[in-house]
This record gives sequence, C-alpha cells and structure tokens, in this order.
Amino acid sequence: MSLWNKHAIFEKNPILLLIGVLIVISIGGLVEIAPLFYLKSTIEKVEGVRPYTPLELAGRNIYVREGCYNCHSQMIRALRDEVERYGHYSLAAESMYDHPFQWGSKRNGPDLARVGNKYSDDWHRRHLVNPRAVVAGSIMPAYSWLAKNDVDLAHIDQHMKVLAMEGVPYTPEMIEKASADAKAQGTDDDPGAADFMKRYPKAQARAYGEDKGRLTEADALIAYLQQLGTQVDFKLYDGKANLR
Amino acid sequence: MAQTGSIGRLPAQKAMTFGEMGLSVAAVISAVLWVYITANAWTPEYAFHAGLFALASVVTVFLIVNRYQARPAELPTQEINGKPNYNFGPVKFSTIAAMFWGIAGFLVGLIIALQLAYPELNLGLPWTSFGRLRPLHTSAVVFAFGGNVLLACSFYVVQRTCHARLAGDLAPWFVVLGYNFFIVIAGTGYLLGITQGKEYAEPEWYSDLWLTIVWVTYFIVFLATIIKRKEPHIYVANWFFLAFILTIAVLHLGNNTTIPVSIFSSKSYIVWSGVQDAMIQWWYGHNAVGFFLTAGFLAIMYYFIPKRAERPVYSYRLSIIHFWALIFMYIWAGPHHLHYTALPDWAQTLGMTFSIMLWMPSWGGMINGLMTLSGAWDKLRTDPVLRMLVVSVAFYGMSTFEGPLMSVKAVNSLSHYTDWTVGHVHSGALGWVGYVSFGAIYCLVPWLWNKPKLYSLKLVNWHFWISTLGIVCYISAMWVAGIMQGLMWRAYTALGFLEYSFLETVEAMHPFYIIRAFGGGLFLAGALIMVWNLYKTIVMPAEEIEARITPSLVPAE
Amino acid sequence: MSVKQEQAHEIELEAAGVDAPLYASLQKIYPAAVSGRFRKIKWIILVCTLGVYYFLPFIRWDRGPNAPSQAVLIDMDHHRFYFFFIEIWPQEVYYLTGLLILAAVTLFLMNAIAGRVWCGYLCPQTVWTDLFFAVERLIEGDRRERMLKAGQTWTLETFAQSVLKHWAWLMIAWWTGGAWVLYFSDAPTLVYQLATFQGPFVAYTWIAILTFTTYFLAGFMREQVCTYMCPWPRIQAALTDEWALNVTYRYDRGEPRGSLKKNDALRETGAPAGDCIDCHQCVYVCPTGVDIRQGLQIDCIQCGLCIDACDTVMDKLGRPTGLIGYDTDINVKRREIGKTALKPRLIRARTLLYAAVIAIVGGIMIGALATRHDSGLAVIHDRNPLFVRLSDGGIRNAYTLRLSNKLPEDRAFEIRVDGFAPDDVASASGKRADTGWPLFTVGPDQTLEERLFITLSRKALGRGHDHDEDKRDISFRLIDLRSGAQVKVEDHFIQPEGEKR
Amino acid sequence: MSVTSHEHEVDAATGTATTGHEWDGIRELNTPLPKWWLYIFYATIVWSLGYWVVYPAIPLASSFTKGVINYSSRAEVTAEVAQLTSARAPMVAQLAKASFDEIQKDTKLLTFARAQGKAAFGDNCAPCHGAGGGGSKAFPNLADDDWLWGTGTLDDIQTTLTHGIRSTDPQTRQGNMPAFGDGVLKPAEISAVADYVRSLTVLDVDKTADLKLGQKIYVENCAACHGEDARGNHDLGSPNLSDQIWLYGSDKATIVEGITKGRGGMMPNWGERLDAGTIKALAVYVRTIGGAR
Repeated sequence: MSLWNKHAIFEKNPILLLIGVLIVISIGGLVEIAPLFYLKSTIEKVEGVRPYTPLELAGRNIYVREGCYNCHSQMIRALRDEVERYGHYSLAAESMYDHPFQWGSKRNGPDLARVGNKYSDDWHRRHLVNPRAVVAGSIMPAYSWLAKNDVDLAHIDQHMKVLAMEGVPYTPEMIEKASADAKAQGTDDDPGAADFMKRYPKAQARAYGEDKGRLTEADALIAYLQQLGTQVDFKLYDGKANLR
Repeated sequence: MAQTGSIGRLPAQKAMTFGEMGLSVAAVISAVLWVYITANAWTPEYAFHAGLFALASVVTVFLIVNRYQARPAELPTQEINGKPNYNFGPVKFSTIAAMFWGIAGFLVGLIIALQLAYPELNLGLPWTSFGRLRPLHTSAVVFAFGGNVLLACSFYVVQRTCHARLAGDLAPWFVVLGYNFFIVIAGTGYLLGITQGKEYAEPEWYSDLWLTIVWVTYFIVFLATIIKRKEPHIYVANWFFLAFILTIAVLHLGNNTTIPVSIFSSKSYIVWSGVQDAMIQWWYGHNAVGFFLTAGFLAIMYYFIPKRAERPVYSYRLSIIHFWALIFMYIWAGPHHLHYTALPDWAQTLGMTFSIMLWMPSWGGMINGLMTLSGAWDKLRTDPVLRMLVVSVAFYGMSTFEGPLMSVKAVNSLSHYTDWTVGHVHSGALGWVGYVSFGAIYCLVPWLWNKPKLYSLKLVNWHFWISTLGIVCYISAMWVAGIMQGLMWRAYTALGFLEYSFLETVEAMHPFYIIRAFGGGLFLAGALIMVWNLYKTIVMPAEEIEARITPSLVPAE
Repeated sequence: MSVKQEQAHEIELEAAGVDAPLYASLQKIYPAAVSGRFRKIKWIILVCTLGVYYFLPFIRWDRGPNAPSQAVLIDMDHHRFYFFFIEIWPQEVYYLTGLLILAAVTLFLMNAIAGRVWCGYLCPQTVWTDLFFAVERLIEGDRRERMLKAGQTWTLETFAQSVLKHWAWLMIAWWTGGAWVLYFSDAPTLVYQLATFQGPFVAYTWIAILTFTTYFLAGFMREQVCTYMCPWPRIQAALTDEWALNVTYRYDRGEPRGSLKKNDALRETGAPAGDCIDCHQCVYVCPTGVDIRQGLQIDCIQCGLCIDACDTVMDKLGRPTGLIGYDTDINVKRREIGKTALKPRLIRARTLLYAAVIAIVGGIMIGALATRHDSGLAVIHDRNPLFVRLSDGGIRNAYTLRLSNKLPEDRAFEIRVDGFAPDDVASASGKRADTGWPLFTVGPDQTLEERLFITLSRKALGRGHDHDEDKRDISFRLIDLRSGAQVKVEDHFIQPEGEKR
Repeated sequence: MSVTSHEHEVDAATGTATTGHEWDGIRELNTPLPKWWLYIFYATIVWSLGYWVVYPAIPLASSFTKGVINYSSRAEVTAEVAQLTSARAPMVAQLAKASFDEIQKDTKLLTFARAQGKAAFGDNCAPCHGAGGGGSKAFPNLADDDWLWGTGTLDDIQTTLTHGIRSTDPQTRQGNMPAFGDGVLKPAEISAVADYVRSLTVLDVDKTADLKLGQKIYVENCAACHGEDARGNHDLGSPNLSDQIWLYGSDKATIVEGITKGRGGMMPNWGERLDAGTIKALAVYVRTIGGAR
C-alpha cells in the first residue's frame, strides 16, 4: 500500500483532518513567538526607557485613533541609509511599553521613531493643522480638529491601570496623580511640575500649544511626538552587547 | 408567505426549536445589556455602537419570532425526492453583500488613492481623512468583500461537494447576518476613530468578541455539514476551507488578546507589547493573507475552475502535497514583514527561508488550477468567466513568485515601506482574489437564482478587458514607484551623503499616484458593470435570458 | 465506511495507479529540423533580437565630455539612465511606468491580432531555447539521431558530442550574462576589466546568475517554463478572442485522416477522405511536443513550425498548402457547420481600443519628453525654526534649494521670488546676478544644494498681507541666464501668528 | 484483492487515470507531481537548511544558533557606517588644512563641509540649539542675526566652537552677567532698570514705571558692559538690549530675574572632542543656517 492511500484517513475523517491542520499550523507560530518571551536577548538592556506620561499616553491614543501608523513607521531599520537619515536604529527596548506597537509598514511620510525634539512645537502645531502651510509638497491630511478639541483625560487613570495589569510599570502613585500630571506636563511653570518630573524622569514639561489655558488633542499628540526616540540614553548603550 | 396569525392560534404540533428559543433569549439579554451600556458609554461614538448592538438584538428577536410565525410546523427537510434540499438563502445573501461591500471597498480605495495624489481630498474632516479611510478600504475589500465571497462560496461548495444540506437551521443565517453586522460595526468604527491600531486587526474588543462568536458558529456549521456528508471522501476544496476557518480563528484570538479599559469604553489595550506584539501582529497579518486570501480562495478555485471548465482536477497528489506544505509553511513567513527591524535576526532568518520554501507549495495550487484546463483550453475563447478564473490563477502565480522574492532580505531592504509592497499586494488582491471572486460570483448567480445563463457575456467581457487595463496601470505604476522610492531613499552623493530629502521622494511619487488612481478607477468601473450584469440576471425572467442567448457565435454575414 | 467499502476503495486507488512514481519525469522532446516561411521569420527575429541584445551596449553616442558615451546605459552609481538622446533622472522614472504600460498594451494588441505571437517568436525563453536547439542539432544531429543516441550507452563519439554541446551552451549562456552587465557600465572598459579579472564582484555575480539561469532554462527546462511556470501564457490565452489568428489545424480539410494509400483508396470509392496523411511531421517539429491536430492546447506556443512542416509535406504531395495555418476560432466554427471562412478582421473594438491606449500613452510620453525641463528646482522650507526673528523685529525664512542641471555643461541661474516684495533675498554664498537676484552656478549634469534666505523687515510685515493668515504664498522662479528657460515652484513665507506690525 | 467492482476511468484528453471519486460532477486526475516542481521544492529546502547553518536561525532554550559566520544585521550596519565615516575622513582632513577662504572657493569642499557639518550638528549641537539651530530659552538661536560673541564670521564661530564659552578651556570666552540682587541693587531699583531696558525696545511698560531712575541705574551699573546705547559688546558676550532678540525672554519677570541672579550659560569646548576638520565643517554649516546675515 502506498503512502498516498494513507492520506485517505484525513479525507474520510474531518476531525482527524482538523487535528492534523491544527498541529501543522501551530508549529511555526510556537517556534517563532514563544522564544521572544523567554529569550533574554530579545529586549536589550538600556537606560532611560520609562512608561508614557498620562499626557503622552493620551497623545498616543490620538496617534492610534487617527491611523497615523498607516503612513508613518516608527522603526528605523538597521540599514545604513536609515541610520543616517533618521538616527540610531530602533531597539526593541524602546517599544517595550507600547500596547500596541506602532512600527508601521509603509512610509507615505517619513519615519517618526526619533522625531522627538527634531522640530519645534510650533512647527508641529502648524503642521498638524495644515501640513501644506509649512511643507509645500506634503501630502499629509490636515488635522485641524486636533487643535480645537480638548484632550479627553477623564479616564486616563483607568487606561493606566489596564496597562499596569499588562506589565507597564505604572505605580499606584502615578495612576492616582494621572490627571494632575497631565496638567503639570502641559502647562508652563506648573507648581506640580517638579513632582511630575520625579515620577517621569527627563519628561518635557511645558505648554505645547498657543492656548495656555487648556490642553488640546494637538498638545497631547505633540507631547507624545516630542519624546519619540529620546528616552534611551545612547551614551550608556552598549551596542556590541546587544547584537542579536 | 402564509399568514399564521398570533401564537395562540397556532397548530398544536408547532413549537419553537431549541435554536430559535435559545437565540431569542440570548438576543433579549443582549438587548438589555447593550441598552445599559449605551446609557453609560464614555464617548458618543461608543454609545452609537452600543446602540447599534441593542438595535440589532431587538431586530433579531423580531426576525426570529416573525420567521417562526411564518414558517410551517416542520423545518425544511434534509432531502427532497432523494436529492439534498440545499440551503441557498444565506449563500444568496452573502453573494449580494459581497458585491455591495466590493463596490464600497473599491470606491474607498479609489478615494484614498486620489487623496495621496491630491491631499485636499481629505476634506479636513476626521472621518474622511486618509488615516481612517485606509483601514476602511483594506477591511472592506479583505473582510467585507472577500469575507462574504468566502462565506457564499464555502456554504455553496460544502453543500454541493458533500451532497448534503447545510447544517443547522438558524445558524447559517446567524453566520452571514452576524458577520455582516460585524463589518458594519468595524467599518463605522474606523470612521469614528475606534481602532486598535493593528493593521488588518483594527476592530476593537467588542467587535472582536462578536466576531469570535460568529466565527465559531461558522466553523461548527461548516464542520457539521462535512460530517453529515454523503460522499465518502472530503473534497480538496473543503480541506482548504476547513484550514482557512480554523486558522483564522486561531490567528484572530492570538492577535486580539486585549483588555478593555472599561465595559463602557471602546478602547482596549492589547496584552502584547513592542517586539512581541510586532511578531504576533505579522504572524496574524501574513497569515490573514495566507489563509483568508490564499487558502480560502484556493478552495474557491478548486471548485469553480473544474466545474466551469468541466474538467477533472489536474493532480490529486499535488493537492495533498501542496495543501500540507502550504499550511505548514505559511505560518512561518510572518517575520519577513520585519526584516532589519528590532526583531531578532534569528526570527528574520526563519521568516525569510520559509517564505522561499513556500514558493513551490504556492505554485502547486497554480499548477493544479491551470493544468485542470488541459483539454478545455478552447473554452477560454468563448467563456469570459473562465477567462477571469484563469487569469486570476496566473496572477496568483505571479504574486507568489514575487512574494518569496520580496522576502529575501536584500530585496526587502529596498522594497519595504515603499509602494512596491502596495503593488505586490494589489497584484494579488486585484488579480488573484478579485478575479477569482468575480469568476465565482459570475458562476454562482445564475446557479443560485435558477437562470440559464448570465444576462450578458458581452458585459463580462467588457468587465474583463477594462479591469485588466486597470490592473496593468495600477501594478506598473506601483512597481516603478516603489523601486524608485527605495532607490531614492538610499541614494548617496559622490561625497558620501544622502542625496534626497524625504520630501523630494514624496513629490516624485505624484505622477505614479495619478496613474494608480486611474487604474483603480478602471477596476471600479469594471465592477460596476458586473453589478449591473448581475442585477439584470437576477431580476430578468429565465425565459427572457434564454431568448437573449444567441444560438451561435458565428456572426451574420 | 464499512471494511468492505474500505477495501474496495484501496483497490480502486491501486487501479488508479497510486503506486506510480511520486513524480512524472520529464518527457524529453526531440524537435526535428524544419524549413519554411515561419522558420525563416523565426531565424530573422532570433538574429535581430539576439543581435540587439548582445551588441547594443557597444554602440557609442557622443554626449560631450561630462557624460558617458554609451548609447544605452543604466548608470546605477550616478542614478542616470541613458537611451540615445534621452537621459532620465531618478525623479523621472515615471517614464518607465509609461513604457511598462505601453509594453503591456502592445502585447495585448499583438494578442488580439495573432494570439500568442509573443510566446512563439519574441519571448526570450523561446528565442534562447530555439538557439540551444539549433546548437544541439548541429552537434548531435537531427531528431532521429538524437533519439537514437539517447537510448544508447555512451560511446567516445556521443560523449564528445555531449561535452561539446554543453560547452557551447555554456558559452552562449555566459555571453548572455556578460552582455547583461554591459548595460550597467561602460561596455568596452568593462569587457577589458572582466577579461583581466579586475571587474567588480557584483558584475561577476550577475554573470554567474544569468549564465546559470540561461543554461538551465534554455537547456533543460525549455517548454516546461511555458507550460507550468510562466503566468503570461495563461493571461495571453485568456486575452485571445475568437477573432485572433491562431495556429489551427483545419479539420474539415484534414479529416478523416489516413495513410496516403488508404485515403487515396477511399477517395477512389468516393468515400470522404481527408488531406492529412498522418505523417506526424507537425508533431516532430514541435518544440513543445504537442499534436496540433488535437486542437487548441495549453502548451502550444504558436510558433508556426508545424505549418512549415505540413506545408512541406503538402507541397511534396502536390496538394494545396495551408492544412495547418493561422486562422480564427470563428472560422473553425464556421467550417464545422460548412460555411465559408471569413477574412480575419484586424480592425475591431479591442484592437482599436488598444491602439488608442498606445497612441495616448505614447503621446503623453513623447509630449513629456519634448517639454521636459533641462533644469529642476526643489524647495524645502526650514522646519526648525519655522522663521527667525531678526534683531530689528523683522522676520526671515530660510529654504533649502536643490537645483538640477540636466545638461552636460556649466550653467548659471538666478532665482526670483514672486508673490510679494521681500526686503531681501539672498543665498548662503551671497552671489548675485546683475539683476540683483541670487546667482547660482551648477556643474554639468549635476545638482546643487544651496540655502536661500528671504527677509521681511518689521515695517513690511503687514504689507499686502491679511493679518489673520500666518503665511504668504510665494513662488520661486529658476531662470537660466543664458536661455531664459524657467522652472517655477510654489511655497510659503511664514511669519508669527497674528503679527500685525 | 484482484477483483474490483469499479471500472477506472481514464481521462481521454490527458490519458491519465482519475482517482475514481466524484463530487458534484468534479473528478480528480491522479497525475504524478511534475518533476521540476518537486526538485525546485527540494532545492529551496536544501538552500534553507544551508542558510540556517550560516546565519542565526534556531531559537534554543536560553539562546539561539548564531550561525557559522557570526552574522548580525546590527554589527553589519555599524560596520557600514564606520566604513562611510572612514571614507569621508580624507575630505575631513582636507577641511582641517584649508582656510575658510579656500573652502568657500572650492565647490566640492564647500558642499562636503556643509553636509558633514549638518551631520555633526545633529549629533552634537541640536540637543541644545535645536535640530535647525533655532535655539530655545537660554540656548541662543543660531539662525538669527544677533550674536553674543563675535560678529558671526566663520573665524568667530570656529573660536567659539573650539574653546567654548565659560568652559574648562583656558582660552574660553569669559564674561558673566553679575547677580545685582546680591546687595548691589535694591529690588525697586532692579524693577526700575528692568522697565527702562524694556522701554528701549518698544515693549509695553507700566505707566507708573520710573524710567528716569531706571536710566540712572543703567548708566551707573550696566553701561560698562552693555554700552551707553545698550547695543552690547561682542567681545564681552554682553547682549544687545536694544533689539528684538531675547535669549531668556522679554517679559519683566524674566529680566528682573536675570538682573537679580545674574546669567551665564555654558557652551562646551568642542575642540577637545571634535577634530579640526569637523569644527570647520560645523562653522560653515552654522553660517548656512542663517546666522549673522
């Protein structure tokens, strides 16, 4: 009897076929995914990566909501031209608190992995409101409503709680002070700023927008953008130890 | 429809089935729950969705009761005069839904293509901006159009090739209606800014949960139909359908493991993060291609090509080998979307090598599809529907050659992030998925509505010629654009510095985006012709269509 | 399923040959030599296409001292593509899209007229395979001899012939790969470098790859590429309609076929007898081994060699030629029902449509080439800072310009700013033309990156400007000082929001 | 097992037997696999196996197979960037030797200097002065026309870059704004002089301000460094108080703070860290940002 006949077992018994398929499709996923959770080399040892501040988190949610990842990657590949154009190649550690990751898959616009502090707040604000007012050849949509809408921080502590459950190191204090911290970060010389900076070292606290009295969605988004790629202290990063 | 009056006057033997009763109760509970959520939702957008769920639950109860009142005491029999009493209602619904979503999806595709050429077309409104419309386009064509084609074809094919009526009474209807309700929730969600931010898995937690329920039902209906089959062996198309349904379920669960912020919030956070999330996302993303758009549509090919060409399938053995090899290897290919990224090198290596090994298993399907036509090659000249099916397989062959090529790290370093990928995807989407779907629907509609033939083969021809031109424009523009973009990004001056700013590469894309939009427009035009043709086929009485069919191809002198 | 049924099924499978080998080994085809009209056409096309391919890189084209003097050159290092008088820069690669569309539609048109004419005559796979067949025939003899040798054990002679054949094939393949790389570098120089082993590694790699693929595809894969692997034949077959000319065996005339004697005998009795004498010449000459008399087939590449073979036989028999010929499906059908054949219709909706598309795309391309600017200007406004406050309270905007000079000579340009009257426009180098506008000189076939500053004094800030707007539209005009040719680019001048003074 | 009740169909067109099954009219041929297909499939598998041996591939319990050539995409890009840097090195050396005049005249050298300067600026200067040199509070804008030290000539910029300002370099530029709040001036006097200084640049001044007192205090305490006309002194690094450019801000509180506590920002001496060629390149680049035009 040839091997071909054996296959009839699957053709006659749907449950066996099902089990066969299940086994066959499980292998690849298991081999590729499971080690990423247990191999220590997957996420590099770095200094400086911290969870997003409440304001940045709110900004990030706007980034996700507007589908920015459809046109902008946040992943500088280990290729010479990308490293020269955008900066140090992205590390896995830099997105370890990203739920979900926003590496992207298409560059209709440039990579944003290290856009933080590259342009001024003013530029970002004008660019968001009308990209072609500052970059004539841009094809980005105008996001004028971001500067008009107040950012929704009502439940930001709830958001942080869920993220804490998923492993982001938010302390109970951070969660408790969430809305005060958001205000402290987005206002010039806020009395709570020093306290805030203790919780989120190297965060940037300042008024991100023109309208000092309120926090808009644009402010939150700019706060998020301005820290992108700035957290890791590359002076302390050992590239050779993290080849993998 | 028979008037049966109120429940009180029903014949004694008529009673609600377990399914009718159970589903009604579930729908009532669901309605109460969603009304409560609507009242307490944190955002108006979520309140709108919760309201839709509540409304749908109420409508479900109404429909079940209505149907119960209208139906005779006996449920439809499994067989009539020894022949299976096929259940084609859900198939018909999905067929029409497929065309509806297809047009919607192609149209949104055209709009976003034009937006890239003329950004003013974003109109400055949140719900018309590219970032929200692009997921709408991809989901509308992949999940709404493709999904409904798969539902229609799988429910049709499994019945015919098992020689058995579809399992379940309400369940098949629950699947098609529930699936389309999922589409509505997902689609409106994108426009309102409700998204998980994961490509091709954008719907939020509550849509995902809903889809899980629908999909499990789909799986059970399909499997139960196979189990009660009258044929000793399971036909190859059903292997592929089964693998597709099962694997999509696994992928969906793996990539949508989220924790909602609150039951009153549409927002959730996926439990995976960073590099692991990236890997799981592309494990999902690539296999959405591999199982939704490949295995599922190969199943369609395995039924409709031999059926239409009236030829036996080329090779049973090739079916076996390429089936197992395909489903085994596809799963591994995900990391080729993450070459040179922060994903460890070893995973990239696995992704690339398995993509290369996938080449021949993919081509196994192409060979089986094309060689099935040996001996019936002349039919291509006279049957434009067969023509579409054959061209789709040819495109499948091209895409599955291009795919492994682009998974090679050296090529990928150039092609990734560029429009080459977009061109590649569309040679698969327009050429393979689009044409095989069109071919299958052109076959299905006359069969389902009991018409001798399509209203007009000439219009099918027009559809074919116009859309091929469209595909040619689309793909050539995107190939050249992508390669040029990649070359410009990595171009260095003689002094050893980057030559082009990013903006210059954006500006250089303009002419390509116009040509692409033109190609997409032609493709949409073809589909509109198809809709007209199908509409006429459905509404025109069979005798009139009979009379329309010219007796011979030989023209008058 | 019961045990009995099970057993029956196994028997069934065995009877079906499931114990047959895993794979079907290649059925080797030994095409015979043939001569005739189509063979002649094929020879001519073979010589022309291969001639162009092998020798085109050596054609020189004088572009002056600053540009390469190779007529057709893809200069990857400098990102230029040269085609005789045309020079394409990376931003202009969209011409290539036009070419691709033209190529595709031309193929569609060819197809609408004469089916798979591309496959039969022009496809590289066909051309090289044809050449390899010719070599094989020359060395090992015609069909019969080759078939005979294939069955025998090696002799010194057959071994030597085989070595010779493969060596010749490899030489052709190697030369094919060699010609390929010549398109990417100055051909004579590269040939010298390659010969002296000083060529770049990548060139040797490409030569190796193409040598291997040519040798493998034309020497071994042959018709299998067309039957199984290439998607284009499938698309072509699907594109062919009932009016397209295809290689067709005329049943009505040929059938019932029979040996010469048998059919002659039949004819004498008045019984129907066809012209086909079943000599199999059409099958012997076929490069894909099909029997055209079985009608349309998946593997037929429509090269027309069977027509030549049959015509030769018919000539010998003194019967009219054309038992196999190019004909349309319409006529096949008409003949079946006893009607007369129609003349092929070249002008139909499809051919007209394709011709129109070709004309339009071609026209656009020619138009674009004719009006192509020989200079270019790209402007990028500074993003950080968006504008600069000057000590007198005025505002300055800075721009990065890239000027391209697409001519092979030094050129001087000035840049003018339209839209409003700034107080000062200056470049980083500070050079100015006689008109006072900034002056730039760009080297031959080069680009120049330069900075430009536009200043608006405090007083002028509100001049001619709507105060609510924080930007003004301006345009830059790049003017060639000698020819006066202009290129215009739109951009903005940005000032602080709500600046009223 | 020699008797079979089923006749096996052989397909007429291909001469191949079917498997004997039929589903809704569809039958299957039992054609063997195409040889070329199987062999190419094998070839891809063999190639992949080879690739796994050469490159990192298989995850293990605590590590993964590294491959025989010890490949890493990160190591590769690091090497490539280093290679590029060394390829640019000769030009950098040439820059170091050339005078600014020579650089300005040599198009190639100038282009190189600007490109190299731009890259070096991003790495070293942008953190304080901003990616485009726009500066921020306490960090001078390098794109405007007002310079604290020197007049923004290439030589001036080179000096500042090499030796820094208030740095540890012995030749560094020195000069501090003293803290007048430490017993020199009373708060009311500081307020008055702040109002006076603001009035020089047409900034809104409170109507009750005593500008006369302010002027008197200015002449006595400030004019020595900032000049009688308040135009500052480029040798001392004292800013021009009569223009529209304010390093720390022009609101009164900021000015009062500056007078009270003093000012004295620090710029590192890059001569210690960067080679001469790169410093020249930086000077050339800073000029093209717009400084001192």
